[in-house]
This record gives sequence, structure tokens and C-alpha cells, in this order.
Amino acid sequence: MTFDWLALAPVVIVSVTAVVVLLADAFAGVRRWAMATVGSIVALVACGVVTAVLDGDPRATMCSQAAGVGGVGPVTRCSYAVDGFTVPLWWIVLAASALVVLLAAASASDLATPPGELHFLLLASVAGALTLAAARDLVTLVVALELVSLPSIALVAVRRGDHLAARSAWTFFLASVTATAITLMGASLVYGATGSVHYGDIAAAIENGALPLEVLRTGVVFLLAGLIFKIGAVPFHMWVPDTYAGADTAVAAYLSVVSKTAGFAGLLIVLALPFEAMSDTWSPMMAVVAGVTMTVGNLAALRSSDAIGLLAWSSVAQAGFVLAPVAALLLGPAGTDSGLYASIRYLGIYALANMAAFAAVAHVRSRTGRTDLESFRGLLRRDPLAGVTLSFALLALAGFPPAVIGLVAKYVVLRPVVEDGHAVLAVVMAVNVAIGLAYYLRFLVVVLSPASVASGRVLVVGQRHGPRLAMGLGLAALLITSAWPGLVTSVLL
Amino acid sequence: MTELTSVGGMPWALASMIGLPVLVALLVATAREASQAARIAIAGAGATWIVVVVAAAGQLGDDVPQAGAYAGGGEPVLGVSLALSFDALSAAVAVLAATIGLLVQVYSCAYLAGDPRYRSYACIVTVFVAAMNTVLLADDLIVLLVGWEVMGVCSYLLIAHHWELPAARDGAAKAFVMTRFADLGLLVAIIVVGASVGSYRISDLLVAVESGRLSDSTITAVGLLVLLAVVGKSAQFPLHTWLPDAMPGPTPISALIHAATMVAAGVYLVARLLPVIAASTVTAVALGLLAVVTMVLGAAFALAADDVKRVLAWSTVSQLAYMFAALAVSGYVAAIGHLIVHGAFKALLFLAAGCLAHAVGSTAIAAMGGLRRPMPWTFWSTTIGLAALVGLVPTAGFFSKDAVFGAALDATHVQTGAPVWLAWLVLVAGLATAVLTAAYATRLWLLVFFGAARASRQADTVHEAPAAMRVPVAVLVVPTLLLGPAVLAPGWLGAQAEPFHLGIAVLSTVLVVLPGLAVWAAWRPGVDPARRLGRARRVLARELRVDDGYDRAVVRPVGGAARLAVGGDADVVEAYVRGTGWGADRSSWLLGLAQTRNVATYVSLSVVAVVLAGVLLGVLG
Amino acid sequence: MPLLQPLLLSSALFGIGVYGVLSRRNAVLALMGVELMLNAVMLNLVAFDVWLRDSLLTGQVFTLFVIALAAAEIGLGLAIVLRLFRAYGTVDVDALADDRRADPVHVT
Amino acid sequence: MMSGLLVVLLAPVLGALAVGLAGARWTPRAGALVGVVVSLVSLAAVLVVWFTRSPEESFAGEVDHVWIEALSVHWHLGVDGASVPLVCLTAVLSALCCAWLAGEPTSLADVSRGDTQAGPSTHALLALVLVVEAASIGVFVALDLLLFFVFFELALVPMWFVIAWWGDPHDEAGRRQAATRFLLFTVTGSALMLVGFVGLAARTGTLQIPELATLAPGITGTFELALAGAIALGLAVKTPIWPLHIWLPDAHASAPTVGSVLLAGVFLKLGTYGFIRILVPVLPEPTARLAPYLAGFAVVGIVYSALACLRQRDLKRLIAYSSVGHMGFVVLGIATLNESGMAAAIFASVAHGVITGLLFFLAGAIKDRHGTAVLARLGHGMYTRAPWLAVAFGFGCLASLGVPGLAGFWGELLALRGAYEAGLDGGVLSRATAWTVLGVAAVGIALTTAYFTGLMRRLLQGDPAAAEPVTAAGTATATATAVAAATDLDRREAVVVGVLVLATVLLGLLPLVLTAPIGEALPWLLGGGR
Repeated sequence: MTFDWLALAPVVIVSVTAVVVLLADAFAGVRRWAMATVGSIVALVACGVVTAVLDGDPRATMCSQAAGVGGVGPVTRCSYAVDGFTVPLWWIVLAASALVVLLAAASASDLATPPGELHFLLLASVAGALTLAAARDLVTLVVALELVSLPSIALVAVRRGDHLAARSAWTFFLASVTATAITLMGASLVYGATGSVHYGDIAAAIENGALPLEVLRTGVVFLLAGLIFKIGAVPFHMWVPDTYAGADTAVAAYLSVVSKTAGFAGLLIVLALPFEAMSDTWSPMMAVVAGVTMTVGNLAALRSSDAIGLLAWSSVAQAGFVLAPVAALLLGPAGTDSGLYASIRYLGIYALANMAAFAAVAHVRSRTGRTDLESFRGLLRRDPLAGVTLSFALLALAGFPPAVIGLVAKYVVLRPVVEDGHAVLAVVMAVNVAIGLAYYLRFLVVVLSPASVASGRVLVVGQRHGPRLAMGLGLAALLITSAWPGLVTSVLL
Repeated sequence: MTELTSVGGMPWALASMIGLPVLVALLVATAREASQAARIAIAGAGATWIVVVVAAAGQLGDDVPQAGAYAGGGEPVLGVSLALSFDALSAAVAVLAATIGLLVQVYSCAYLAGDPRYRSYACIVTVFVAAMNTVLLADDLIVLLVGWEVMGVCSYLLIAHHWELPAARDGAAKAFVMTRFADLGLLVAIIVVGASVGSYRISDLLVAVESGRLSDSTITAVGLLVLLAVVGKSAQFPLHTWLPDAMPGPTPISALIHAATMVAAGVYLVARLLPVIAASTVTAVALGLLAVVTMVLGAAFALAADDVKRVLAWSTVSQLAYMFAALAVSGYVAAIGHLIVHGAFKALLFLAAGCLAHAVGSTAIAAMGGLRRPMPWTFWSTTIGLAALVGLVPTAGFFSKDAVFGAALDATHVQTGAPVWLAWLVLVAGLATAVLTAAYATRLWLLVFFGAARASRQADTVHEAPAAMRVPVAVLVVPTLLLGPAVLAPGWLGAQAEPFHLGIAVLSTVLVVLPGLAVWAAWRPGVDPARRLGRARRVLARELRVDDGYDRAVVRPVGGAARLAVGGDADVVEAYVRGTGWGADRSSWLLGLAQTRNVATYVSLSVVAVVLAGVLLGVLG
Repeated sequence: MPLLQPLLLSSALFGIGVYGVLSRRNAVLALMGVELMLNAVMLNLVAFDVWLRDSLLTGQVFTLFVIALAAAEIGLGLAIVLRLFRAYGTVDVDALADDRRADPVHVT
Repeated sequence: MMSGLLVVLLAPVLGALAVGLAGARWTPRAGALVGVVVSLVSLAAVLVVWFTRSPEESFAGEVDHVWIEALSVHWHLGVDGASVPLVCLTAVLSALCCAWLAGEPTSLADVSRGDTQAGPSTHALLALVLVVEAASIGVFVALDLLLFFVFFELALVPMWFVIAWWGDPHDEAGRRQAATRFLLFTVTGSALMLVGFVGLAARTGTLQIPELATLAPGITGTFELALAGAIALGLAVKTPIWPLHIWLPDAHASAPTVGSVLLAGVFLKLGTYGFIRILVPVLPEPTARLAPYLAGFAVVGIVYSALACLRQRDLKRLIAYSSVGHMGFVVLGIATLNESGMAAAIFASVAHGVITGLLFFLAGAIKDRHGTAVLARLGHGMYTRAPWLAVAFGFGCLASLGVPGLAGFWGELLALRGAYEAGLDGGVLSRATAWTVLGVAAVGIALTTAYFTGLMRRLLQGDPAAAEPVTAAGTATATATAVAAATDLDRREAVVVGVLVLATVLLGLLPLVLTAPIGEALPWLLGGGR
């Protein structure tokens, strides 16, 4: 059994750095935040380089000989692959994580959050996310899933002496482990029905047919539960606002982007590779989930008067939009994976806009200690960079020009849905675009409002450069991609 | 623009008939003070009169029209060409319009002396003349429609000249809405013509009708639609009610627009399109019947009206009906002849009424009486005018009315578009109307000029009108007396003239003298002969409550519908919108409630959902 | 060997576990419910592995992983329960829900 | 940058940036001047592009660069006889709006907002006006469906702010609600339209309108009918077609003067232009199947709006409702799918922009003077109080009710003609439908005359003695308002109004100015020229 270290490199780098950061933090006395931040950034950049190298030549490792199902001679099955699915997802994960690291610096010198632990957990979870995108058998999938979840749960709880953090962590934890347990049950059923955990074998087995279909279908449904939980789609959405509320802003950002991306990575690949042939089972289910999710998220956001809560619900709604083309996965007239890639592209654009929004929120929070919408009144005049970033990010999330990129994203997800003739879903999406605009606009108006209220107590925690840098990067990315949306669509395949 | 193409004649003259007044109007509008405006307006009207007369002189009696098409052709979408054509008919009416226009301008500068709004008044009058000339010259129906509606707008604005008086406001609005509604008929007719003939040129239309290219249904449709517009413009039954209510306008306006020109434009249009009307018996009969009803009704109403101008307005309605009746029986020359003559004497009568109002300060018959001595000029000219209205020898009215009767008589044995019974009907109704006309004319004459002066006013306040007002009235006496033979002059319209019918003449003279004498016999100073009518008088005075009918049948339903529409927006459509917003807000609130902060709730929901999905998709497939 | 009994047993275990998670107001008991669910999964895997006569023993390997995961989850879970107890002085989840301090999301 | 159309598009954008960034550093007058200049620049540019066109190409000044290759989206611009008039209209109206803002009295607005210096500045409003102009022009010159959609959406959020921040100073909640309703209605509609576009792209594999137009004959079927329905619905909300008009009166009534002008003059045209540029040329067969319903809703809207106007109590709401009627004629023209009808649609769009723009400017002037637009408070006899204002208003009313010889008439004539021709053999309407439509529309014209006459009678005429204008509470003292009410047009207003009056007369007397370019565009729009 050979190991392709280059393919494994990102995971290894991130994990090793995690440990290093933890130890360094334990022994170093001063400048612990700077160290942790820089170390993590360096690691992520290194991963970026490796990903760039890997881009374009698919590799697979951790392979094993297996007696093919149905007497088909011994075949090679690999548990870990870096291919056309993996690389774009990695890009999203790495970029978003880097911004999260910068954001985390917002709460630097806030003694409640220990830098070492924070970055260790962060990187550990990132390692999980990277693995998830490369997992090609159910065992790896489940392990990676847990590797993403458990550290992020800890991240929520990491703030010392905060009631809300503790309760949010508990909410997150219990919901997560239940979902995982269901997923595991599903995996076991699938294994039992198909006799293998390798995606390839499962797909082949389904092709051969002659399977206990009831068991298999139930297994698939259960298996998807844990992944749907991670992306915060209905019916696993209710933990999202509670958890975000209790978590540090950077952690909330992480949950809403990286861990969501990881969930989608698992979901998309599982649906695309092993269970492609069963699309008639899950396609309608996904359509329903997508429609309900975006509607619930948008409606709930309408009354939210808090920036974090609003973004939390919006992230639920956006998950619905990402999910929508999955319903049309592999069913385009050309038989292309249009749905899959549409999801990935939308995911990337969403990640960008959402990170920018969270960056601005984290910035304001570190200045004023508040996150209610009123604390953003007149932000544009008070703090132009934050104001512009937030407004543009909100417009991008709403899918409105001048944030053209958001509109392109809507177009991208709508196309396979319409192409596949899911008329109802298409109309639901159209209506949701309008509902979404309603609350994004509410936020936007506050930000642009000329009447600037005196923002309560002005506390300055952490050093400002991190969030500023994050906002700058996010804004720049949004502006450039709005001018040349082709960039995104070409980078993300 | 495509290049100017001109077909013979004097295109510059035709163009200037329209362009000159427009130019003058602009100058008047920008004039500094009233006196300057008056000078410009009068000079402009004079210049226009000269142009028209010069152009017309070469045209009367010549049956080859001169025409000019400007910016014609090449216009891809509308197919409109600014095409003018000037033949004997238009020449005759144009001279009438220009003459009365000039006289009215002169008259007005005295009549409206010191009126703060004189400038806008003079300006609109000038625009009106331009519009009238447009109607007369247009060979393209759409160009004609433009002039037609601009005339309506000018009439609207001028009726409302004293817009602080409710009566003026109401009359103006009523006139405008009624006529515009009728004009839509012309609009649709034009569309039908354009689609079936392929051109909007009147000449092309007539050619198409003669060549029989058009289906009968099309011809009938066009004819009836044109009729609708004409009935509205010329205040014929059943759209006759707006003209008397238009009388609150300044009296010179009543003379120019509501007696001589605009209302007569309906007659002109029918005459211009006579081949279309006559080609369909339905249209001809409809025209004839409407005319018959109108002429009798109008005369009857005039008999009971208690306001000088209202009497004259009703007599205008009934006199116009004469012309339509003549056209219905193909009395082309008779109709136009009567149009010209009527224009002259009716303008005279209105201007004289203006002198009376100027002197007495009101146009109510009750305010008058015994004005013969203080106002000799007005008395004599009015007398001649009324004689012409009645049709006494040797006034022009006698000849023109005789021509109308003659046309009807011919139609009873010569084959025309109209059936014979219609010709007889027209003849009988015409003679009956002559009787009524004689009656109300005499009544008016006696009540205004004879009897005792009203005690309400001192004799010294009554004075003859100033020269600027007297002279135009006097000038109009000339055509009123002498135009008669001209109407019967051979071929002046480029068409066969009516021969003189002695029998009819005698009959009609008798028929008008007797009722005149009867009224005189019935009259005592200070007693209205109409009293003798008894209850019929009240009925006629209320003008058969046609307006109440319209109010009940049109105005109120429309008001109700409007209330319905507003309510519909406010309660129905609005309700859906509000409902949606409310629903979204409530559901948002519910979703918020569902966030119990208790993870057990969340997990149980998820588990239930998953199990359901598992059962549904998994087991049941 | 027969497959039915172990599957029945595991389903029962799973159901009991779910019930525990949903119904227990005490956080620790809820954790035990999760444990039961995971045990059901392991039983499933082993049973299928044997029934399939899997040459790679995939099921049993998977089981080992699940055991590890379960351990990690319980570790983390107990840590959080500890935090809860420190913060609220109780591990009664309903009591937690009543605390509305600094709770910016819910505006109802 | 080699193409003039980019200049047309970029001039307002740069102007908006300049004014917005300069902010208070410039006087409002200077900012307004910049706005006027850039608008005139784009006007000149589009005229240059149009008159230097080459006859054999169906689009002038065409620009076509790949923008998003993965989605085959192009940066594709071009103008033809159908779009040039609308671009010119937009540029002119925007220039006039900027001129109007040169001396816009913001005092009333600030009073309601409590503190003056925290209130949104005139500069921001100018910038938004220019953004709206750029977006609208973009819609008119875009030849790529997605690009069209981008511009279509671009102007919405700015317009929300125009209404909600600079709108009716006496009713903050009302103007916010109106703005939001306008936005949500339009967005829902345009989202549906996007669905239609996506489907079209999925069906044909291209987003380029000219290319789609060449494929048009093949685009038939149920799926396509659904697409046409979605697109038509989206455009119908924007136009608006009855009964989707409910957002319009509130928005127009509570918008500031320039907002109302841009909404009525330019925004509604985005919808009709969508019909003209996309629905008819690209989906002719499905549109023909929708035509009778479109025509029906159009004429119902004409009568309905006229009836509603008869009982409006607010001047601006009345004008807004009259817009619904005029748009009804435009849609009627489109629904006939023949040359007259399409020409009517374009001509009526431009004419309505000019005339209703004029009316809204004057209504704004009146509202500035009285602090309210409620007819009961405006008194009577405006002829005596402010003669020129009143005369201009009367002129606007006459033009709007379609007096021949003024701009409003030709559109109605062509629309009715188109309806009649559509009922002949080979038309999209049955003979009965055509005559019905014709009759209902004619009744609508009569009612239009009725309510405009009523309005003039109530507002302009009447006994000036009884014309004591009741002031809106809290704006100014009775005497102040009375004085304001008695002031006639000032120079700025006179210039703006004069331009529009001249335009109305010009278009009325020389319709050729518009019909010539329209005539060139018709073959392409109706599939003949392809």
C-alpha cells in the first residue's frame, strides 16, 4: 500500500501545523497571537501552492485490491483521490480558512479566547474539511466528517466563561452527534446492502442490481442526514442560529463557510460517485429540501434584528440555493455534471461574499461590542472600508448588481434547474430571490444611512489589521469578480 | 423629410392659409399688452382674409381642384402625407370662415375691452382659424382630423373663457367630452379607410368608392362612423345638448365657432365625403332621419327658450339640420348654399345679441324689451337677420331655404341615393320647421325690441354699441341681403345649381307669414306669446330632459364604475398584497418561535423528518 | 449465520438511543443515548461483515473506527457538559433553554 | 473604448462617481451642471453612433466581447431604430432631472427628517439619478440577455433609495412602504423573467439576442410557451399591465419629483422595451399565443385606470394612474404583433415619457409650492395664481389625453390601427376580438378626456376667490404657503418645462422624427429582416 505524499500534503501540512501551533503557544510567552496567526496563514498558503501543483493532474492513493463485486476480477479501489471534484473545493476551503484566521485576530488580546487552542482546533477542522473533499469511501467520509465537526464544536465552546458559548456548544454538539449517528447507521446499511464501502464498488453493485433496494434506499437517506446537518439545511437547520449566536464571530464565519463547504463536498461527491444511478430516489428529495430550506431561511431572516442572526438565517437560505442544482445533478440534456459544478461555483461565490460580510461584522463587533443592526447605522460614513465591504457583500448575497457576481451565481444555479424542467423549484427560487432582497436591503439601508448614531461603548479588542486585511481582500475579490465574473467560473471549473 | 412635392396651383397660398394664422397666434401670445395684441390679431386676420380671397377667387366655379402634397410619401409607418387640396367647396367655406374671423377679431377688441385675458382669447381665436382652414384644405384624413380636434380644443378653451362662472366651466367640459367622444368615430373611420383603401387621401377614398373597390359593409361602416363624428360636432340629435350649454362663452365666439364655422364643419365633412354617404342607403337614411328629428326639435326648443343666445343656439341646431337633410337627399349645392348664408346671418344675429348684452348686461330675454329706440343699428340689422332666418323674400335665407326644399322635391321623383319616402319626410319636416322658425323668430323680435322697457333699468344706461361692434354687424347685413342669387348662380360650386321653384317659394312664404302674424296677434306688451303653449311650454323649456337621460344612462354609471375601480384597487388587489406581506411576517414570527433554544426540540424534529423520509423513499420507494 | 436477530437487536438499540437523546432532560443521560445509537451501528456493521463474509473485513475495520469516534465524541461531550455545569450550575437542558441572557438571535 | 456606445454608457457612470465622491465639496448647482453635461454627452454620443451607422448592419455601433466564456455571456451592445429614441429620451429626461435639482428646495424634506445635515444630500440624489440613467441606457443598448438583466436590476436598489429617502417628506412610513413594495414587486417579476432567460439559454445555447432572433422560427412548443409566459409576466410587472399595477401609484405618488419623472418616463419603458426587444423577436410564436390575453389586459387596464383617475384625490396619484392607461396602449400595440402596433409601442413609449415627465415636473412644482398634492388642498383658479404654470399644466393635460397635433396622439392612432389590422386576415386576433378591443380602447380615450377635463376644471379653472389653499400641517404657515402657491414658474422650472413642451409639439407636428428610425427597426423586430 503506497502513499502519494504530494496528494496527501495539504492534509499533512495542516495537521502538523496545528500541533506545532499548539505546542509553540504553550511554550512561547509573548506575541502568541501573531505567531499563531502567521503560522496558520503560512500553512494554508503552502497548501494553496500544493493545490496549484495538483490542479490538473488527478491522483489517487491509499488504494487496495478488492475482489470485484459479482466476480469481476480483482479491482483497485482507492480511498483518497485528488481530482476534478477535490481541487475546486480545496480552493474554497483554503481561501475561506485563511480569511477566518485573519478574522480570529479580531478577538486577539481578548483573554477569553486562547490563541493556541483556537488555531489548533481551526486547523484540525480544516484538515478534516480537506480530507472530506478527497474521501472516496464511506469510512474515510465518516472519519473526515467527525474530524470537521468535533474541533468546530470545541471552537464554539472555546471562549472561557461565556454562558451562551457553552449552551451553543451543547446545542451544536448534540445535534451533530445525533446526525453523525444516523449517518453511521446509514453507512452500515449501505455496506450491508452493497457489500462494500468503496464508492466504486457501491456504484458497480448498484449497476449490477439484485440488491435489497429498501435497505439501500433507507441507508442512503440516513447517510445523507449527517451531511445535510453540516450544511444546515432543513430539517437540520435549527441549530444554526443558536450556535452562531454563541460562537465568536470568526468561528461563526468558519461554520457558515468552511464547515458548510465540507458538508457540501461530502454530499456532492457521495451523490455523484456511488449513488449516481439512484438519482431518481434522491433527486426529488433534494429538490424538496432545497426549496424548503431557502424558503425557511429567508422567511426566518425577515424578522431578525441582529447581524449574526440575520447572516445565520441567510446562510441557511443560501444552502438551499447551493442545493437546488443538486436536484438536477447529472440530468442535464447534455448529460453533463452541470448541476454539480453549478453548486460548486455558487458555493465559491457564496463563500467569498459571506466571508466579506462576516469580516465587516467582526470588525464592527470588535469596535463596539455589539452586533444588533442598529449598531451598524451610518457605518459607511463612520468607517468607509467596512461600510463598502458590507454593502457590497450584502448585494452579492442578494444577487444584485453592482455586485454582478452574485447575480451570475443565481444564474448559474438556476440554469440546471430550469434546464432539467424543475418548474416548481425554479419559481420557488425566483420568489426567494425577492424575499432575500427584503432583509438584505433592510441591513443595507442601515449601513448606508446618513444618520450615524453614536455607537455605544467603544471597546477596541484585538489588533485591527487582521479584520481590515480580511475586508480588503474580500472586497477586492468581490469587485474584481464582479467586473470579470469569468474568473470565478474558470477557477472553479 | 422628403422633398416638397407640389401639384400645380399655388401651394404657397394654401400653406399660408394655415401657416399665417399660426404665426400670428405666436405673435399675439408674445405681445406685450392687450392693445398691441389686438392690432396684431386684426392685422393677421385681415392678411389671412386677403390670402383666402385671392386663392378662392381663382377657384370658385372651377371644378378642377388645385392641390399640393407636402412631405408626402416616404413616410414609412404612419402613411400620413401633408396633402392639401383646394376646390370650390373649400374655397367657399374658407371665405366664409376668414370673413367672419376677421369681423369677430374687430368686434372682440371692443367687446372684450379691458378683459385681462384678451390676449389668450385673441390667440386661441387665431389658432382656431388656422385649424378650420386645415380642415377645409386637408386632402389627408389624418391631417383633417388634426384640424378637426384642434378646433374642438379651441372651442373648449373659448367656451371656458369666463372660467370663474360655473356655467362656463360646465358647458366647456360638456362640449369637449361630448364632441371628443363623437370624434372617436372619425378616428376609427379613418383607420378603417386606411386599412381598406391603403391611403388616407380623401381623393383616393372617393376614387375607390366610385370604382366600387370597397365592400358595401366597409362603406356603410365608414359612413356611420363619420356620421357619429359629424352628429357630435354639429350638435345634431342625439348629441345636440352641448351647443346651448356652450353659450356662456363670449358672444363673438358663439358667432364664429358655434354658429358659422366649427359646427358647420360637420356639414362640410359630409359634403366632402358625400359619395361615401350616398353610396349606402343605410347611412343616407340615418342622416336624413337624424336631421329631420333635429330640425323640428331645435325649432321647438327655440320657441320656449328664455335667453336670446339660447334661442339662437337652438335655431342654429335646427338650421344645421336643414343642411344635413339636404345632403341626405343629395342636395349638395343647396346644403352648401344654406351653410354660407346661414353662416352670414347667424353670425350677424349673434354679434347683434352681443350688442344687446353689451347694452343690457345680460342675454336673458326677461331683461330686454323696448330696445328699438335706444339701439336702432342693432334693431334694424337684427330684423334683417331674423328675416333671413325665417326665409322672407328677398333675403338670402329665402333663396337658400328654397333650394333645400327644391332638392327634397327633386328627390321625390329623381333617383338619388335616398329613398323617396325620406325625401317627402324631409320636405314636410322642413316646411313644419319653417313654421316654427317663423314663430320663435317673431317672438324673439317682439320681446326684445318692442313693448315697455324693463323698469329694472334706467333709460340712460342703455346705449348703442361702440362702432367697433356696430360696424361688423352692419357689414354682415350685406351678404344677408344679397347672397341669395349667388347661391343659385349656375355652377359656382363646380356642380349643377338648383333651379328656383316658384311653387315651393310661395308655399313656404305663406307658411312663414301666417305663424308670424299669429304670434304677433298673441303678443301683448310684457306678455310672452309662448304662454299660449300652455303645458307644452314647460316641457319644451326643459328640452325633453334629454340631459337627465344622459345623466342617468351615462354619467352616474360611469361614476359608479369609477368608485368600483378605486374600491377594487383599495380592497381587492391591495388585499392580496397586504395579505402576502402579513403572511410572510407571521410565518417569520412562527419560525422564530420554533427556535426554543432547547436542542432536544431541534433533534426530535430532525429525527422525525429523517425517519419519514427513510420510510417514504426507502421502504415505499 | 442468521442476520435477522442482530439487526432487530441493533434497531431496538438505535431506537432506545434516539428516545434517550430526545427525552432525557439530563445532559449526561442524553450522551448515553448517543452511545446506544453508536453501539447499534457497530452491531450492524459486524453482523453485515460476518454475513457478507467480507474478505477485507471492512465491517470490522469500520467498527474500530466507530469505536474511536464514539470515544472522541463522549470526551468532547463530557467536556461541554462540564462547561455547562460551571456556567449554569445545572445539566438540565430545559433549564438552559430558559436562560435568555445575551441572546441576540431571537427577536420574537 | 473604440465604440461610441461605451461612451454613451460610461458618461453617466463617471458623472455619478464624480458627483458622489465630490459630495459637499461641490455646490449642488455644480453637481447638477456635471449631471446635465454628462447626460448631454451620452445623448450626443448616441446620436453620432446612430447617424454614422452603416445601412447594411441591423445594429449600429455594435460591440461584442466575450465576458463570461463558461456561460457564453457576451459584453454585447448595439442600437437600432427601436432603442435610439428611448436612449435619447432617457438622456434628455435625466439631464432635465439634474437641471431640476440645481435649485431643488430640500427644506421640506429636511424638516420632516428632523436634522438637516444628517439628511441625505442632493449630491447623493444626483448620483443616483445618473446611476439610474446609466442602467436604463444599458438596458436599451444591451444585446445579451444576461447583460440586459444586469442593467435591468441595476437601477432598482438606487430607485428604492430615491423614493424612500428623498420621497414625500410628510409621510416617512408611507414612502418607505411604497419604495419597498415597488422593489419587491419588480424583483419578483424580474426573477421570473430571469427564469425565462435561463430557460431560453438552455433551450438554444446562446444568450445573444440577434442570434436568438435568427433561431426564433424554431422556438415553439409548450416549454417555450412557459418561458414566454415567465418573461411576459416579469415584464408585465414592470410595465405595468393591469392588475399588476398596484405598486405604481404609491411609488409615483411618494417619490420625489425627479423620482416620479424617472419612474414614469424611463422605468416603465424598460418593461415595454423588453417586450419589443426580446419577447416579440425571439419568441414570436408563443407570443402570438399570448397576444389575445395581453391585448385584453391592456384595454381593461386602459378603462380601469381612466375610471380610477376619475376619483383620485391626489394629483400625483392621478398622473400615475394615467400612466397605467398609456402603458395599456403600448401593450395593446405590442399585442397586435404587426408593424403599426410595434411602431405604436415605441412611439407611445417615447411620447408618454415626454408628456408624463412634463406633468410630473409640473406636479412637483405645484407640490413644492403647496407642500401637498392633495387636490382638495390645492384650491382652484390656478390660472390666476400662477398663469404660466397653469397654462403649461393644461397643455400637458391636453397632450396626455391625446389631442391630435401633439405627441400623445400618434401612439394611440397607431395602436388602434394595429388592433384593427390584427383583426384582419393573417392577424393574431380574431375579428371579433379586434373590434371589441378597439371599442373598449375608444371608450378608454373618451374617459381619459373626461378625467383630464375634470382635473383642469378643478385645479386650473374655478373661482380664484374660493382658491384659498389649505396648507399641509407642519410645513409652513398659511401665509407662507399662500405666497409660495402664488409664485409662478422660476427660471429653472421654466427651462425644464419649456424643453418638454417643445418636444411634445415637435413630436406632434413632425412624427417623422420618430417614425423614420422606428420604420427602419420594424423589419428586424417582426422577423422580416432576418
